[in-house]
Amino acid sequence: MIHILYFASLRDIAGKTEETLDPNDAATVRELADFIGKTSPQLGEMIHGKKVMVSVNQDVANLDTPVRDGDEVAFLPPFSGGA
Amino acid sequence: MIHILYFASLRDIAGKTEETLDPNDAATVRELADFIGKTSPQLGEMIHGKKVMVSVNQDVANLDTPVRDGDEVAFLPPFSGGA
Amino acid sequence: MSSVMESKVRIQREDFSVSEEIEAIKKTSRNIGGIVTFLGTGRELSKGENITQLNFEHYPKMAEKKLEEIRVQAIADYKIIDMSIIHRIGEIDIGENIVLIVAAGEHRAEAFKACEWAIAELKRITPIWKRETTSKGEVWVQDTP
Amino acid sequence: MSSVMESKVRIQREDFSVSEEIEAIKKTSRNIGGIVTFLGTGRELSKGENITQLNFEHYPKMAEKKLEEIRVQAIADYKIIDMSIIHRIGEIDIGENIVLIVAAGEHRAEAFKACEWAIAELKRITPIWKRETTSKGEVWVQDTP
Repeated sequence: MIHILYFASLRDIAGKTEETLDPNDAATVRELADFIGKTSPQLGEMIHGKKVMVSVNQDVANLDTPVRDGDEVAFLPPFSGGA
Repeated sequence: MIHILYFASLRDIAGKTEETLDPNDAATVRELADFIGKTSPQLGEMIHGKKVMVSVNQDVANLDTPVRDGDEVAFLPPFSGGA
Repeated sequence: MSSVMESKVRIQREDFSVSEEIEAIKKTSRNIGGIVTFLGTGRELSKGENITQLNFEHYPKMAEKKLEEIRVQAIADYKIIDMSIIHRIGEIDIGENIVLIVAAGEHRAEAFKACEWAIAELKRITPIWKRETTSKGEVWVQDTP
Repeated sequence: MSSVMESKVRIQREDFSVSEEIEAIKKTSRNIGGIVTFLGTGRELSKGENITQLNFEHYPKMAEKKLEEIRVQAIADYKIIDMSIIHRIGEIDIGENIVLIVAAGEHRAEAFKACEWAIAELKRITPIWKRETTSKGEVWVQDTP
């Protein structure tokens, strides 16, 4: 399974903290965004429109980055750490 | 009396920490330097050559600054505070 | 000193002691002459709103990895002796410590540069998010100056 | 906290606590968001010589006056909220604290600038002198980088 994480404001938009996806349903981050867009059109648009950052296994990724069974994909809104 | 202070390396050169001078013997820092030069030619030269800073009553002064009874005149080698 | 103190980059709920972090970094070398620290604290005012509380969240593992990247690059690029970076998460009140960067160098110039670069880089690349609570409710901060 | 802690510029023989000085300055305002500190410490190496001890001397009254001038000008010129400056005198061992400047601002940019300016200005105008003890003897330092 592909493990998907939502942080901060994206968690409020997605209405969940995490979910899992069958790796047969998405081979890239782009396809994964299509899948997410089915249940949350707003989130799908934000990912496609590059309003959020994506990481795969804690490394910064892009829409073309492949996703595989066991991967951890996270959607990251603009950072605001550091006081 | 005029109160004269020597700090750091100047104390080693003058061979003393402080001394007093009759105000009738010097009306300016320049004349005070002449007086000091009689007992310590090296120190007199350093003051005239502006190798050391002079203060009168804790304010930065110069060779023309007048000195009066009750004044505190200090000779200050280059500063080296601040680690 | 607890074992937690031994790590030079940390994300933690509990407060930290600036003095203890400085003493820890001093142990790296007897040739440290200048230590510059940046301490970020909770401000009451943000864009005209009165803040009553802050809440920080991070992406575990990735955030720590980014802090360590910043530390390593700061040491290499600015020729400093060592750096430590600590960021708190969870609920933080006004006036409380949020983030600390300690940059230790032989001289002060490189320590100032490294410290200022590190906090800017932290804000840029580290997956940490701030939520502000005001009288109007709670909001995730999407941009910081 | 002792009454000595209440003064924002001090020259003293005893060590200071960075954490305590930061907590003292935090009390100035609930709007402090960035605190930059510079801590100068005793380095072992100076121009290739191994230092065994440092000794600082100051011109009482004039030195304190200069530190207060620096503090007031830093607050005015850099629009920071507050600053404290502490310098130790007497015998100081390698690794020990010598000087601390704390610059507290609403944001970090002005605090960095004020802190860096203040330590440079301290070295330039404050009547404090350093004597280094090496295997070759004791020498008053006449120039510092």
